[in-house]
Amino acid sequence: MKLNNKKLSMDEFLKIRKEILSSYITGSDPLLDLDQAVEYLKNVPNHKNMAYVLNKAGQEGRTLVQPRAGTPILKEHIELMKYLEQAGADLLPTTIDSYTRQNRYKEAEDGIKESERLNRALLNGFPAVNYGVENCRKVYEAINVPIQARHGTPDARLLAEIIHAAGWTSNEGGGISYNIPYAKNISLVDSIKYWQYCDRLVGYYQERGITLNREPFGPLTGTLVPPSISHTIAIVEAILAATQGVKSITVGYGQCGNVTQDIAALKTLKIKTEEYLHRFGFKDVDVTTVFHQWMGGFPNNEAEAMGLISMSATVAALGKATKMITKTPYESIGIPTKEANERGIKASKFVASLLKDQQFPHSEELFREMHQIEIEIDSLMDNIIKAGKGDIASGIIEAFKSGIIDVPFAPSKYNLGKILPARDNQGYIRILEFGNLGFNDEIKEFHKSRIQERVDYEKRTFSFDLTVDDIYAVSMGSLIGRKQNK
Amino acid sequence: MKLNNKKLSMDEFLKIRKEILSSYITGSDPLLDLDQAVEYLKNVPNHKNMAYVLNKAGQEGRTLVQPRAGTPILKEHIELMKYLEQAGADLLPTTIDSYTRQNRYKEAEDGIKESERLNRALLNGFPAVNYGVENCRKVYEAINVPIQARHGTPDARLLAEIIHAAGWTSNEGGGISYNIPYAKNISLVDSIKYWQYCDRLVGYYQERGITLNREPFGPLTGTLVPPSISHTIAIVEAILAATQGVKSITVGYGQCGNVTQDIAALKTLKIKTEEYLHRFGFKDVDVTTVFHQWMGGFPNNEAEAMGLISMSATVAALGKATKMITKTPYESIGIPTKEANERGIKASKFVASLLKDQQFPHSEELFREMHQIEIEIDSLMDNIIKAGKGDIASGIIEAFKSGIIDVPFAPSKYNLGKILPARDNQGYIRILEFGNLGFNDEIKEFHKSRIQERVDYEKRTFSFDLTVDDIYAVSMGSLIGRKQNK
Amino acid sequence: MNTIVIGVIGADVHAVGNKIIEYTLTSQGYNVVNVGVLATQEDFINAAIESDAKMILVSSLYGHGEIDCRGLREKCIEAGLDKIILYVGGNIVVGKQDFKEVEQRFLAMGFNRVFPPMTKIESVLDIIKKDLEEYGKNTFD
Amino acid sequence: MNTIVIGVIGADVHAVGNKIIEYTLTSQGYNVVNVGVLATQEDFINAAIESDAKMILVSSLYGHGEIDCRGLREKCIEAGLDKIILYVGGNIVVGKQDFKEVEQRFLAMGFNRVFPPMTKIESVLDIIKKDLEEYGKNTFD
Ligand code: B12
Ligand code: B12
Repeated sequence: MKLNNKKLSMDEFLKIRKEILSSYITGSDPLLDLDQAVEYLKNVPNHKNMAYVLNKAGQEGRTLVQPRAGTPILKEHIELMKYLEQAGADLLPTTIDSYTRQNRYKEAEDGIKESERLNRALLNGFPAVNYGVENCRKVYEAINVPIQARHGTPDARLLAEIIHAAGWTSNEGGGISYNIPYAKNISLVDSIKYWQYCDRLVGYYQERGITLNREPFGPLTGTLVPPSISHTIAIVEAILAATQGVKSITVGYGQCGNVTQDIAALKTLKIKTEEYLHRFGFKDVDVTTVFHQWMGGFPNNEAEAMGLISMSATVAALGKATKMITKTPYESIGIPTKEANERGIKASKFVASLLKDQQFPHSEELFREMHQIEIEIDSLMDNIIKAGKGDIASGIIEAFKSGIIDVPFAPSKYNLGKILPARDNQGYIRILEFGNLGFNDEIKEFHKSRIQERVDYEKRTFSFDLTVDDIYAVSMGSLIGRKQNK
Repeated sequence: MKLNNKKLSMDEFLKIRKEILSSYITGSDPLLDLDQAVEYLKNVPNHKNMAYVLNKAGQEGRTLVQPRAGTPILKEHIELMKYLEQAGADLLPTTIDSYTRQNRYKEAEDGIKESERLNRALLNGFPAVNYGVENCRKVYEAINVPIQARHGTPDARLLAEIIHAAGWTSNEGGGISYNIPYAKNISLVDSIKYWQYCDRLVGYYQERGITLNREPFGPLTGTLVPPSISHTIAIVEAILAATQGVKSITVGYGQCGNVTQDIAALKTLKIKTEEYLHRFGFKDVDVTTVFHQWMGGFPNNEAEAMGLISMSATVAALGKATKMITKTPYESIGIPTKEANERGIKASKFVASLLKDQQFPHSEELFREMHQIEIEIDSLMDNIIKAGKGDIASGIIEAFKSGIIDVPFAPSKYNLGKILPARDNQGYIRILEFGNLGFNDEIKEFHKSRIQERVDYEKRTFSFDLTVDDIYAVSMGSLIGRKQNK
Repeated sequence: MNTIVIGVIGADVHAVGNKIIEYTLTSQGYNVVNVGVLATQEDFINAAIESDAKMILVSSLYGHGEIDCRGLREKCIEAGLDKIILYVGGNIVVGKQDFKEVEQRFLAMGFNRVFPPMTKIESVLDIIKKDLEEYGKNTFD
Repeated sequence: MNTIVIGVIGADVHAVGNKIIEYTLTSQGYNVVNVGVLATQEDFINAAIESDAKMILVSSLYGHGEIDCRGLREKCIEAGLDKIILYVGGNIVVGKQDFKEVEQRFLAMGFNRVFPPMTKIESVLDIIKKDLEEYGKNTFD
């Protein structure tokens, strides 16, 4: 079946649904009956509904705080969630383990058992599919803020069914953003279809008066991704979602480290997403933003990590992100303890609260960078739309195939993997090698000249070395991987 | 003897010196012989000379990191200094205990003994006068970066003699900034005279080719001090110091919390200090700046404190302060352990290093605030100069007496204590009650209207309540003490 | 109207909390006599005698509290203030110490109540009221 | 030219370190065979057999390393790779655990060297060189 950007009919939806629910034992739970699920979701109060809470924060110009967390043993996961709520999390996550993300429910089951036996976590998250609706509801019921599934699952259809029916009012991901950085062999056509289904499920509930939130995963590989590339993917996923009836979308972005570029990115993310949604005919979608604290390699020292976290929070707050995803002082080591997670939350929330009445002032430099990001997005979007002959779904497939859009360091073979990013002399992320990226010559010239400035300054050559040095730089305390730093 | 701003003659200087050295036993140390001291200081290498290191950082646009620390037992103090250097401090302090600050050397002596007996610190700093030159040299020799005395001593003449002769290349303080916030009954005429002496001592060394650094204490009471007031005092102290022959001056400022106001303050601090030094005929003074991380009440939670510290560091770095004084996660509790101090250093240094190639962009809002601070300084300086009939020393005395210049919350009876600060609706520090402050009507109108905006927004009244709420606010996680927060 | 003497003991100049305590207790209707910062034990005692105070509220922020407060209770008794209620609060010792221990040390010195860092004056108004109501039930010697 | 097989084991997609390891070892003159992310034990073993490799350098970042690595040594032996040197590194277990213990667990599984988080590939080049020089001195069974 060819892929295109059309709303799944009710028949198609229900037909796929049947298959999905029978793909694993927890899919046969009667609680997955749609009428029952609607009934349950109708009782979710506003303060536990992600769409409502984010929309309100967006209107008030506040920046909410959400950690990442998930652990395999149910009882402990519930404790963890309560603890993080207590610590000040405005929104809760549940990070799903990596076997579930690859639909390897059998291995996840083993992981649960082993973890219980050894009484230590052998899975890196909460295997929600294995636990099923009833147990997921226990998590939802134990807490007083909205909860969201956060994962990296190309085929999250069963997961989406289970978590929404359990009262989890948001699902992170998308056919592109949960494939390209998270898979190697899964075709983009497939993953986009899978996510059309996830979005359609949200649309189904929307038709019954229940607004659930969807959040494309902004940071992608978290490694030197230029804002225009991740923004373009977020915009495409927002359009795909809106097409299936989603009305509350949170577009995301991972901190790049140059403060002005980050704030320009946050502002253009909202502006351009709304602009393209309007262009595609979606005028009643609530768009909010999420800022991911530094997504690349972290420093090892815990105080330094706290410095980085709080500096990220400063940028998120001044840039008026609707929410930020917090990191922890253990980031470079491993999954954090709940206490370490708490420290990331508390520091971030303190900064956000302190800066709530302030904004990053408008400046020429900011406008220049916003303009730059905007023309890059337009260039990419034009090429994508052209490639799909007007259909954004087939357009993005073609664009990935030919490298019109290309994500640095992505593991997927459906990503061309030809572009190389590097920082310029002020630490802005620019592009060194374009591959077939859908940038016009003027934009390419701009990028080249900015990197040239740095190369001249450091008296070194244009090469992959720049990229490697920049990848290591932050974990070693610099933003730019200067030659003399070695 | 009447006070005026004139360089002490060599005779006067040596006459006072004799008295000073005989005021306490450690003053009679032969190492205090000026020729010997000059010889010793000549051997201080550049990398251990505060003036050199700051000047270099200033030229490179880097922001150095300096903690506060001092403990009464010599051996432990040396360990502490080495530890903090190891932790990454670019510059070292030695915080002097409060008895020494009040010249109560007998009580300091008891404090040393008691501390040694109980093996825990009963003094809040290092009693350098009691220890004398030889021991202070041990501290200097144990480390590889510049070291500075930091205190709060109205009469620091003996202290200055001892620390400089021991190779400590900088002394914090000033006749105003180490009196008004640090004393109750000591006359300003006296303390300015005492500090003319301290400056003259530095001038003496300067004449022999040794550049030492002097640093007026910028934050004053650390509590809602409007930038123009602390800047004006810093400028006056810079002029007083330059008059005695000081050539390396670091003017300081305590973070107020509104990012734009802080950056505007940092920029105008350097600009206006240089401008007035030039006007007064001092064209060869190196002016650098120091940013004090939040000087008011801190949050109790350590992660929140780390958030505040790192947010402060972000502002210092983007504002291109030459150095920043770091706080620690124990700030609200008590003198930090060395490990807690290390955490403040590491987080701050990480942020400074990450942002070293970036600046806060120029913007209208920034320029507007810079302009505001500048006209306020000019208004205050005009009035001070007028009050002194051209002599800045007698001018500042008159200005304090009449309240032309007035420091909020200062304990000194030589400060009128009539002004009340409060935040406006964006968190800028403004003035609610002017007393006799030397502001023209236009400036007063501006302040009132900005606070009015907040008062209207919060539907409350113009009163001391605003100030009280703002004092508590940061320690409770807000910048502005909003009415509804209670 | 009950009188309370407040002040900051020793070589301590932390004036902000002191001004807020004065403001807060005054608005609660107490007669507040503020000996200010850099106050000696004698300053507190003389003010208490002159104003017939029932309570002395000592602040110490800068860390030397332990040295500065020793003997205050004894001097009060000598001066005939045998019923006076003594409070101490602020950051009364150097550094972060186990508060239980610190409390014991100050109770042993004769203070009636000892408060940990960050105890806002607003949060102890009830206790002050209650203790003043019970003033006189105990004499200290 | 010595051949080293590298890859990221299990359901793990962390690709960045893997690309850097490939780049670094290649510029050191090794013949690098990269089985990429999401690699199974069989992927590593087949690549090692085909390329006649002397070393397998397993990365695991996402935390499931302990489950994913079990049995690798045994399978190598079964496949006739009885001399192959096995390294593992990255963030090989879930969370912050005592590294000494973690190392023991992986040594017991038959790895020759186990590296803690944040060990940059650049910092182990000497060890790799030395171990390759001594290749063949040990057989594992
Ligand atoms: C970027 C990143 C991502 C990106 C990866 C993009 C991509 N496809 O590559 C994204 C966002 C997709 C991601 C996803 C996930 N991640 Co991740 N991720 C990171 C992060 C921040 C940086 C990794 C990185 O690229 N570093 C830079 C490279 C150059 O360094 P490196 O990978 O460490 O490799 C070097 C060394 O380790 C060493 N090395 C590596 N292997 C070996 C082997 C040997 C023998 C030797 C000697 C040396 C060696 O050499 C390499 C080059 O110098 C780390 C935390 C950190 N380090 O700060 C977390 C981290 C690895 N991720 C983690 C987790 C849990 C996940 C997720 C499960 C959850 C989530 N956050 O969504 C998913 C897992 C998906 C999956 N199935 O694998 C955890 C692992 C926890 C644990 N082990 O306890 C970490 C540690 C973060 C944390 N503290 O929670 N992640
Ligand atoms: C502002 C400040 C200063 C200003 C003070 C200006 C002035 N003249 O007032 C300046 C910069 C001058 C200063 C100087 C010094 N300070 Co100071 N300062 C602070 C700071 C940051 C805030 C204090 C404050 O104003 N808080 C706001 C007010 C409203 O709160 P408060 O003072 O705590 O008072 C409230 C409560 O404590 C309580 N309370 C107070 N007393 C009592 C008594 C009773 C009975 C009760 C029930 C309640 C109560 O009610 C008050 C109102 O709600 C604190 C740390 C902190 N708290 O974050 C350090 C702090 C108090 N300072 C400290 C030190 C060491 C010094 C110096 C020695 C060194 C230095 N930094 O230069 C000098 C000492 C000078 C001297 N001789 O006293 C230490 C004390 C350490 C310790 N005890 O172990 C602290 C804790 C910082 C630290 N962690 O090192 N400081």
